[in-house]
Amino acid sequence: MLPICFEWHWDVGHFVFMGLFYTALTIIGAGVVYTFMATMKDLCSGKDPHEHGHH
Amino acid sequence: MDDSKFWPQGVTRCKPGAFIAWMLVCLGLGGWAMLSAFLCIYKGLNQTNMNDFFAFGVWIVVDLAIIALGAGAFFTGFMTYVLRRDELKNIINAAVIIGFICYSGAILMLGIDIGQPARGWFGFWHANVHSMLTEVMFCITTYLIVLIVEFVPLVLENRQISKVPDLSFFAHNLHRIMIVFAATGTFLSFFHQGSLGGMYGVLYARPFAYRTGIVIWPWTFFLFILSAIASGPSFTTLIVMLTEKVSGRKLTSHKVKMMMGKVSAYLLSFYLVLKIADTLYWANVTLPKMGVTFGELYGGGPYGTYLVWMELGLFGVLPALLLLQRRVRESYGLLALAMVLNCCGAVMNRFVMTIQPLAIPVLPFEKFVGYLPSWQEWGISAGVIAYGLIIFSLAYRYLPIFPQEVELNKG
Amino acid sequence: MSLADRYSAGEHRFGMVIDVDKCTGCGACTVACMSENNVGVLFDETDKLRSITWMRVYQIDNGRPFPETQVAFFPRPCLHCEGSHGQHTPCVSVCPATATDYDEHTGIVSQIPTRCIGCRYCVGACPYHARYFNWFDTPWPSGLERPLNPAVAPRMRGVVEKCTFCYHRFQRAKNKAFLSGGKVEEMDYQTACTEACPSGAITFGDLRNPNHKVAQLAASPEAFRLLERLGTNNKVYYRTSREWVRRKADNYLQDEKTGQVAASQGGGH
Amino acid sequence: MNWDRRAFVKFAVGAVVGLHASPLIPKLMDDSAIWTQNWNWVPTPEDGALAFANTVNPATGTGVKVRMVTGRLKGERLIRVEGNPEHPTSKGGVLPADASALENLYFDDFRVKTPLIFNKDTGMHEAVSWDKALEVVAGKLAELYKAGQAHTVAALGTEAKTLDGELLSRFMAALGSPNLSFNVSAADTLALAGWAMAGEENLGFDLAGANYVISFGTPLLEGFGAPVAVRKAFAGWRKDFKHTGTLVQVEPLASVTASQADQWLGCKPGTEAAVALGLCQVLIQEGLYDRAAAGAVGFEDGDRGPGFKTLLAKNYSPGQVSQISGVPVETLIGVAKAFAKEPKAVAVCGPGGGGEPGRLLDFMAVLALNALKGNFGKPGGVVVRQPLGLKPLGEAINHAGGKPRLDGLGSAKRPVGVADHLSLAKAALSGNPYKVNMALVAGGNPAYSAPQAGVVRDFLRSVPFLVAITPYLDETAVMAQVVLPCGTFLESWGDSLAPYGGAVAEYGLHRPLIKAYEQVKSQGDVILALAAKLGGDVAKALPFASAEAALKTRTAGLGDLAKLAQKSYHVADKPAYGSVSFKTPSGKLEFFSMNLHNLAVKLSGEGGMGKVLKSLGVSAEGTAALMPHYEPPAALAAAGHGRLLLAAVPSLRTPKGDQPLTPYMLKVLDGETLSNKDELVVEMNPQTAASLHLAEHDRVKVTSQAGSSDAIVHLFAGAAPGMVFMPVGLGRFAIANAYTMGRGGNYNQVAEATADPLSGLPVWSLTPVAVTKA
Repeated sequence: MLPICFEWHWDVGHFVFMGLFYTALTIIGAGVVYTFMATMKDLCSGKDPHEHGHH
Repeated sequence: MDDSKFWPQGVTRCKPGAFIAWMLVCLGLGGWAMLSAFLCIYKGLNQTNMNDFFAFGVWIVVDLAIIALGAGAFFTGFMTYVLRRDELKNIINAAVIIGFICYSGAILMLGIDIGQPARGWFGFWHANVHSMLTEVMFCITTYLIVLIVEFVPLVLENRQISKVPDLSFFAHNLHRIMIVFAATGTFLSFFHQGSLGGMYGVLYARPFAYRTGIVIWPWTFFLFILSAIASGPSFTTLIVMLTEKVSGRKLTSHKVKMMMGKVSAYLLSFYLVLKIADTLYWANVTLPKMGVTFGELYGGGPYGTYLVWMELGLFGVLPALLLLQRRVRESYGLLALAMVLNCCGAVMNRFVMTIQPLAIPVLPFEKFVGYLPSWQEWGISAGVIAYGLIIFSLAYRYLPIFPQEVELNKG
Repeated sequence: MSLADRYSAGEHRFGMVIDVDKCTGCGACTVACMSENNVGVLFDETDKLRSITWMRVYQIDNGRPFPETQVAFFPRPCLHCEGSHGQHTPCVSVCPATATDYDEHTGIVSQIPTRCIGCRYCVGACPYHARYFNWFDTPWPSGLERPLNPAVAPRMRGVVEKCTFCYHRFQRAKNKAFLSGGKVEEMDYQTACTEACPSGAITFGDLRNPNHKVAQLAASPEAFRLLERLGTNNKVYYRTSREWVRRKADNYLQDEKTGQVAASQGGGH
Repeated sequence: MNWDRRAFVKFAVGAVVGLHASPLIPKLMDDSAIWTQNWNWVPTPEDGALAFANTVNPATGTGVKVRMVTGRLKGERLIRVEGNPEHPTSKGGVLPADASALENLYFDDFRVKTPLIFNKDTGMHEAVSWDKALEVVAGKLAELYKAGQAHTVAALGTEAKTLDGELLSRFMAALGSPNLSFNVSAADTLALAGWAMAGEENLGFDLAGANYVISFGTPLLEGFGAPVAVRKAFAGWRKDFKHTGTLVQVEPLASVTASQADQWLGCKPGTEAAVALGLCQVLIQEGLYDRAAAGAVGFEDGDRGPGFKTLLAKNYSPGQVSQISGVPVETLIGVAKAFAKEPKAVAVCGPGGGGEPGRLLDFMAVLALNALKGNFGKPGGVVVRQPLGLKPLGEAINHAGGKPRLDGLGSAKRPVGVADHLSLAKAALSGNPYKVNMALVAGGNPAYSAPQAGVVRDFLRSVPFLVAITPYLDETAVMAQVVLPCGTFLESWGDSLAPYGGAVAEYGLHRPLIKAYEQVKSQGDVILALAAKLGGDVAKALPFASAEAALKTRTAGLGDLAKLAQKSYHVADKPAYGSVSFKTPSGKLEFFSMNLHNLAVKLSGEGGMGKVLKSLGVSAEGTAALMPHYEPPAALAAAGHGRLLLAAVPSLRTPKGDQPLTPYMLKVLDGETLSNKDELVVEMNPQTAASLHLAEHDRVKVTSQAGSSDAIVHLFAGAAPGMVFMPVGLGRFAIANAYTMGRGGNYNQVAEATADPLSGLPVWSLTPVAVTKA
């Protein structure tokens, strides 16, 4: 999974596979982090949590 | 005991007593599963009837089947958020929960299915990127994270939980960027559905499973994606219909169901064209090169050619023809029937691709052997279904997953 | 195609030639293998679907009536397939945890039981049933643990194991060669089954080395491999002068002639 | 700082980030990776310095190398038995029995670890000291001796001519009992056949030198002589994919030998000798025989009556033989011509599938075929093995002459042959002329492995005082009042002689390589200790401090014992080729056996010879009676009418006779031998099965007059019609262990032994049985 594992090769397979995997993880992670930040901001701004209504 | 203050706003649910009784039934199944799981982990997989011929058994069939049927989550999400089909918002929540159940259930099962559960993470740490199974493991796990992220705001929308401002904001913010997760999920899911098919297609020393293909992807890669997205929406709709029948309440408009049916119809038809073409090519070109005939592969023991007629005819062409007709989709009953057939087709395909390649010996001097799962295997399989029932029942009771419910049940 | 060209580049390509016309099915190879590699015995060994036999001797017969009946034996170790392009072994390519690997130097398909997660995908991928899953904890009743070979670790339950061409013997031979400053000679590295066979039916060595007997025998027109048509491109050759035995070694369509069909494109993607 | 919600969130986020930055997670993962490898019930073999030692496995005749490792904690242990590439006849090959010998050594459940005495009250064996055990046994012997009942002590050994056999013989002779029996084998029959026709008891077949071999019903590749040596010869005929030797097999089953043979003559059961005689007739009628054979006694007609040539022409024309055996005439003629054409061709006789000694007249027929081929003393022919030059163990003291033998050996009832367990058991059970008061079983397991094991077991059970000297708590030992533990070949001194059929003089020696159990002794040492305890003439007859000392005396002609033991074998370089000087009364080869004739005359006087021969089971009359001829086996007459003929399936996957079935050997049995955990599988021709309304996997009971066994049916087209084939070596019920106990049935329990015409040896290769659905 990491280049420190001995079965790691710097080849196309690993670039594509791990590249896509880490990209996906990054997107998900960034999304979650963004949500956290936005929540913090909303909390600080003192908005009414229920004004958005439901979906 | 009154739990009505936890119910979604403006709806009614069955009496707590009835609900508890229902939960006990599910937990009973769960107990069977727990005992089976304990035996399989404590005593080892000798508790199953799998063996070195049937390295995969009913568990993998169930795994593959529920992952295929759970594909409703990603494809509905894709249509809702990426293709912006807003009417599907009325069913997307149910689709997400079913997807979550299917994927988490499958991972739980796999945890018991592998001989060394404590080493499960080796597949990540020491990943062999050339293995389709590695891709499946990575994608399923990552997609499960996506599903959790999609599921969390639903939980947070519970009437009581949403009173907490932090959580409410959090849920709202997650919803806002749901398209990001839906798109990522679509990508991940698309690939692992394919990789599950690829798992069999790449077995070039197993004539029954092997398929030619394009670049590194055998045709089963694409066929599995198609059959999953063809049956997934049907399955989601069926679960909603089932919930409607059990609860006696209308949950989504029939238009939503018809739309899901239409999606299934087109995808299933497309799938069948390709699947039939693939089968013909495989039987007439791929197999003879290996010295094997189609008749030999479908000639052994209980695995006769009737399986082909069932998989492609009864559970394939028939539901496709039914679903393609507007009249059928308009009828609640016929739509349900066609969708059941469609889902059976997906399950059957996964069964045929898992069990039969292993049952048919490749060495000419080996004999055909049979396999019937042990009660422990059935127990775990039943447990996953019980797990799904519990999660979905709880979700239905306490979470506002059907936006149309209040309106449809007025008066 | 010449023998050496069948395989990818690499220092050695270890392989075997088994003369089916010499094998008398006594099982000495199997027992020698078990004692060399610490393969245990389960309490019910008639269940061949769960019994672990790295070197299994298959009995076949020609199905003819008395007195034209004949039996023959196919001793079957792991065949150490390579696939049509380098290292595309059916099992190695599917293992998610890299618990089995194709050694580029020797052509040996290794198995690391302590790495194996027990998913059994490789078991399903192998058409020869050469891979075995430990369904049980192998019992070593009182006393039977004493003759265990220290060169090979006994396996735990829940992992897959298989023949390794006695790879530890290669390592030992390499160490010996290193210390003495020489090379690993043909007779320095022989598998336990090869040594044990009282009929001398098994020849083992480097298929890439034309001086090795195995390379000479494998080049014979009477030599063939099991399920050659699937394109597993393995390194265990068999030999017989009997047509019916050879026909049992592969799948044929009715009108096809035994042994005259090319390998399919299998494994070619 | 205020511990409000925001602080908590900050703390939680900080903690998560912090944890991920710390080495905790990788450390835990690493630990779990290591933990998954720590299964404390998976043993870890201790490593150490490697060493090798040579020895010879007396049960198989294989020269082996034992690999041992010296660990620091667990000490020295043997880890493998491998072939010894330097051994001249076995050349590095091994059998399953060799490769799994360490299981016999080390499996605690198999072994007798201390002397045991049976306690009547508890019904169990109890461990006692050697002193105590020897005292009890010697006390009982002394008691019988003093009461003049020494002859009522019987001893059952394994092989007469080994060191252990010699020691036992001397012991019994000095004690004063003639009742001593051994395992019988084809070597006994071949010795008799050789004595009758060539005056030579030490014959062998030069298989390695031959390039055309006809095997008459012998399991040539499944347990003939030293099986490894035979297969090394076979390998020579198939060297490097080149076909340099032809093998022809005559027998009624598509066995391994039949299948690997270049030609299989699937004959009717028990008719192999007729085929041999048919080939003789073809050689003569085609003029293809060795003219020197014409000078042999009894070839041409003479004063006594018609000669061999006439009898062949009269009774064994290809047509007649084809009628008897079912082998087509053209096949007979073709094989005979090929046999004649090949310069190095030999016909071999040998044991039957179940290890029985074979029929004397059959062996004589095969020797006659070799004689007509003229291959005596020639490369690739029948050779006389060099004498080994073993020294006797001193002057014999014989007090056994006074009383008649129970089995009647040497009397008119049984003039030739050797003593066997079954005859002893039958006579002893009848109590005529006297009963057995004590029996000593040394090294073997006759209650399981003797022919008609049921009778032998009944006998041993009926003996008031039974002593077993054995490494294993086997079927015999469990019945014994006293069990004395002796070692396997890996832990004791002993020797083995040239295997059956071998072409060269061969001697194997084994010595203690390890002390696996403190109290275990060499079998020879046990006998010597018993003799010392008894004192008197018995001690005088066995004046050795140890088995090693006795071996030193015995092998004085073979050089230094220590060196010989290191090497572990003495094998002549090559067979003794050259013209054979026949030691018959005529000094010539004899088709009409003068040795047999003189014996018959001695017993009866010229007139009554016919009657004597009839009583010995010979139905042929006139000169033919003492010539090689075909006597249909007694079982054939009893077969038919719904009864099948039972025969054994020989296999090297099960051990021979007295050895336990090891877990490894059990493991290599396939579904055609043992099935459904513990069910014996018998093979039948599909037509035969159909006529009995039996289908694949039907459960049946195979019943003979001797006993019965449950089995399941496997249909096999290669089985001769009218027969049922049963594996040997299974059905162990004594050694309590989780692997082999109660698996399958015992062939020896079902097979019925009859006395072979002339030799009187028990033969049990064909038994009429009823096969009924269970």
